Amino acid sequence: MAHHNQSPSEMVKKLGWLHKVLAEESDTTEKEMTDFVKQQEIISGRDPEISEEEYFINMGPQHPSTHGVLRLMVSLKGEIVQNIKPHVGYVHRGIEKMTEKMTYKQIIHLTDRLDYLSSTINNHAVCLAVENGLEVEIPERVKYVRTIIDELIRIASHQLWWGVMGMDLGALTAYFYGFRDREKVIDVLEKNTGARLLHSYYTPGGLMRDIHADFQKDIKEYIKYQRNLMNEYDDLLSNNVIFRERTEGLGIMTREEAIAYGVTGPSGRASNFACDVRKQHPYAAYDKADFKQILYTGGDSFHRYKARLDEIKESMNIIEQLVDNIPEGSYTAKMKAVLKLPEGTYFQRVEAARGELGVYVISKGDKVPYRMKFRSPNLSNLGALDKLTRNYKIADLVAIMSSLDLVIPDIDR
Amino acid sequence: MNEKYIPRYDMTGVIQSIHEYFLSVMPAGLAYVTELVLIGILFLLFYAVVGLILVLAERKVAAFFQLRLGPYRVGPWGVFQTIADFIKLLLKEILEIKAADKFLFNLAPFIVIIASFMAIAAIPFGYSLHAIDFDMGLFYVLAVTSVGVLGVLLAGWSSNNKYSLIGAMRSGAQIVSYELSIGLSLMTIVVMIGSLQLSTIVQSQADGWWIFKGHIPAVIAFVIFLIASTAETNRGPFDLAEAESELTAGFHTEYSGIKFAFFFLAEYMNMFIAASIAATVFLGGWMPLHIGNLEWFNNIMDYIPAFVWYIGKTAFVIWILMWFKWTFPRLRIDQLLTLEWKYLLPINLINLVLAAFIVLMGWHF
Amino acid sequence: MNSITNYIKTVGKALKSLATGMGVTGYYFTHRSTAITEQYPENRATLKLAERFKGEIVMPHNEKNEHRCTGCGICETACPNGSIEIISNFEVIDGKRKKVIDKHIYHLSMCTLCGLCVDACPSDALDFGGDFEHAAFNRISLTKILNKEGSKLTKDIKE
Amino acid sequence: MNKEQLIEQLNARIQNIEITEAKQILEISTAPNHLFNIVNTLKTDAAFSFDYLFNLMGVDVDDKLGVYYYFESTAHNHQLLVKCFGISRDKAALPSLVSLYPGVELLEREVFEFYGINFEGHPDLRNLFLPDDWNGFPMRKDYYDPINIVER
Repeated sequence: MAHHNQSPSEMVKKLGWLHKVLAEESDTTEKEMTDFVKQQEIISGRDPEISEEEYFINMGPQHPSTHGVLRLMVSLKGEIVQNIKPHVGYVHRGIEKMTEKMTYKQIIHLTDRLDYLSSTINNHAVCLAVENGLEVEIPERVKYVRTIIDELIRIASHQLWWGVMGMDLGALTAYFYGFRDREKVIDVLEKNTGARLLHSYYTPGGLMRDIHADFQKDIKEYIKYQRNLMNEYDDLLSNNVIFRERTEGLGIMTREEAIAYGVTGPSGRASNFACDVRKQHPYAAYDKADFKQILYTGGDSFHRYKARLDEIKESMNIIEQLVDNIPEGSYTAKMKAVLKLPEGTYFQRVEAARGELGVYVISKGDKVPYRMKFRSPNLSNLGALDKLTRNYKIADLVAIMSSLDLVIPDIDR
Repeated sequence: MNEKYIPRYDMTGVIQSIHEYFLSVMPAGLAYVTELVLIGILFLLFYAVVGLILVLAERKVAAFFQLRLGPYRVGPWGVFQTIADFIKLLLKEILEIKAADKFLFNLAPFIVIIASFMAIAAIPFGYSLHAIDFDMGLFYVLAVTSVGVLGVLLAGWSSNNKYSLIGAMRSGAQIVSYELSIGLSLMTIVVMIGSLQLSTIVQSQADGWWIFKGHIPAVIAFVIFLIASTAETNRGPFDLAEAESELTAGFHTEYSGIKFAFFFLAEYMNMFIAASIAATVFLGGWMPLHIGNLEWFNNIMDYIPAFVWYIGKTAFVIWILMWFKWTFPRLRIDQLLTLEWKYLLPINLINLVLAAFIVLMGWHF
Repeated sequence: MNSITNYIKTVGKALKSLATGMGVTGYYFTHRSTAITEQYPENRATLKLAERFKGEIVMPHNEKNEHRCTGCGICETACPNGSIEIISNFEVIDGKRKKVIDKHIYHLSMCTLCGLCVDACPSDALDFGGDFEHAAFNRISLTKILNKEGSKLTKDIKE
Repeated sequence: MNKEQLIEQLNARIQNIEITEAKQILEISTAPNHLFNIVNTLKTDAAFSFDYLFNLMGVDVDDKLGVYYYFESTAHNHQLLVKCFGISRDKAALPSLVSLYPGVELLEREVFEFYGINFEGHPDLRNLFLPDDWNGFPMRKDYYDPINIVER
């Protein structure tokens, strides 16, 4: 596409319409009007070469269903999606560049802000990568607590997604029910970590502080509460005929496609891609718990939905197995004040709520990493969106995007 | 049919005396004009009040379904919330879209609101308490309410916004198909009554509402009418024209201030009209609830004024429509049409035949 | 015939699923005690914050207006955002020249509440406070001086 | 398949690579002109079947621009790191892997804008996160921007 080589500022200079708009309101002549419309079309990415029936709309950066500042340039024919070009970067903060100036302990708080809905899992990835490099043995207690908190965050994240998925499909009530239950998990976490969203609870070698005295009791109460409500989720959405019609058989992704596009997490597992890092490359205390990898063969929006709901149940299973067996001991390993990773490349993959999160560190032996890279699950999932939504209606685009559960700050980093 | 049922609170005398008073102080022509203006003002007031109440009710009902309290700050229990909202909308800047078709853009909200306004004229609020009693009242209401979609189409087209256009086109397809279901489901009852006059329809239910004495066809017709009227009024789960998560606000994306308020108000008034039709045709209009020969019960029911019965029934139907909206996900446009053409229409036709058969055999009361 | 029964079954199933959904919402409509709204500014009196809640960084002072900050600057280096600045003086106490903080400046506007300063402090001088209502009309009021006017270093800190 | 067998297989089937064994993962490095064929073999050869590219990461190590490719085989559950450095810093270019792994389209765009590595054969190579008129390649070690980067 030719216009992509044109920078926006160049385009504005060329036609100068912005100055006109900003200047005093003059009588609009017909020519100015057509110029204006033409300009709109150029900005919205319309190619003069394409057929008359096809047109572009911009979904986002402010759009209710993009959940943040994602912009999709959607090419439509009637209501049928022809192709999608994602535009990202509106909240790019350069976290990878910032890490090159920060010590490993300081990096933790940045990772909170990647996928903010699974913040402790991001913390966990960095901690494990650093611990790998330093070859420290961390106490069993830390492993257990980290696993439990990660699963709690996963439940919270999936509950938010559940509500939002309902909202995207027009069932606003589901949104409130999802948030009601999420609040309970967040309360448990807040009591323990002191924060509701951005926890910064892990530190290389252990935890910031020991678990709260009520931690186990609260969790058991919460799980008892939540188990009763899973039926309600099914009644309200999963079994609803309209919901089924809107999701079943739409946006089908085969296993091969999922692997080729690197679609991981529940979205990938709904396509029968066994990509659960917790199972494939166990870390923390996941090898101590007996759980199954949720796999579906459908690969459509509904199975991605189902996979997430089942994951909530599976997470509760994991927590239940571990919560009573948290071993006594120190909440942190003996760590040096200044952490220096030996020279080399290290990486750690963890299962974040939306897929495989990877932390890749190249160290030159300094107290700061030479290069740090976060493998964002959402960026890979976004890459598959164009493929999934072709020839579906614009309403399906919303449903499919919702079933992929994108979090934009994680894409932008 | 039975002889006319006259409720305990008969408004005919009052209206008659007002009419006579006007005739006594001015010439007949002027008296009629004055009465028309008075009724117009009365309806405008009614319109505004119902609009405000319904918006508040929607917010409260939605909140109750969603584990919330709803508006709570403006006045006790937030009862003045919508008035505050309305003032805000009045004060808001009316945005002009440069690339819009200005005339149609400004015209659209009026078409929408006038369509709903015209429909109220024929609605019987009580015994002889209606502005005009056409002998084809039901047909008139159906015809007038479907003019509203013209406003929606114009709004979407003239905004020069792609989201609006998609919304408007959806709305067009939706209303054209759901008109059928509304008409046919009402026809099921009309077959039993034998009249399109709304006052006759109400009178025919003196000995029992059609939903009870119309057997199964009436119940099926009622359910279909509820579904179709939800679609007709562009409300969830059929709110595709404004589908918030897909089209941001659909056909009224570019409207602001009072023009947006017109669309907003018209949506609620359309809902009110749809609910009134349902109440009039299926639930006995202003007729009190009577149970067979239970004299004492019937007497108590008769004490409640007809107008209250009417509003109560309408409110009940509106509540059901709200319940729909706050429970279900939205349909997709092709599913919406599938629902109409593959499910509602065939069921409706069979239902109509069934009703006709019942009438033929004289099985209805 | 089979297709007709299927048709009726589909309709029946659909209606049943819709009724179930309406049952759920209907239940909450009629059970008002399940409402989860919190009337925030009014419920300040009953608002319960978690004891570990990370609202802001504070420097606890005891009743004699003494704090525990030696002005070593470890928190300043530990902070990833540069939200702590320490201005210290040298004073002569008991014939020894000692470092004493003049101002412990904390920029709340830059703080991410990661807790590294609290964790790093060797003399436990810093802690998390529960205040979360930080809204202000100008940014200057978000810059706080943590040590109180005229406060001193407590005696029970080992150098 | 364990590491030793993988090394054996790599030696037997693929030329022009250098195998180094690191702590976590087997690493091979190769030159840009061999990269596409090597990755193609790695993906299609049943002995390797590295069908899942789980990370692609641009690097600027020792004054050389390059890309690290992390592969995993979902069939054999083994992993491999392929390092490939461009020939020169000014005109760094690598073959695009989009035809083999469609999911790397966005990832290669990211590397392109941050490191200025040109991916030959990429269908739509332009900036992903940064504005179109951004000058310079921010993740390069010699990038200097006094306005947007605050040094402490």
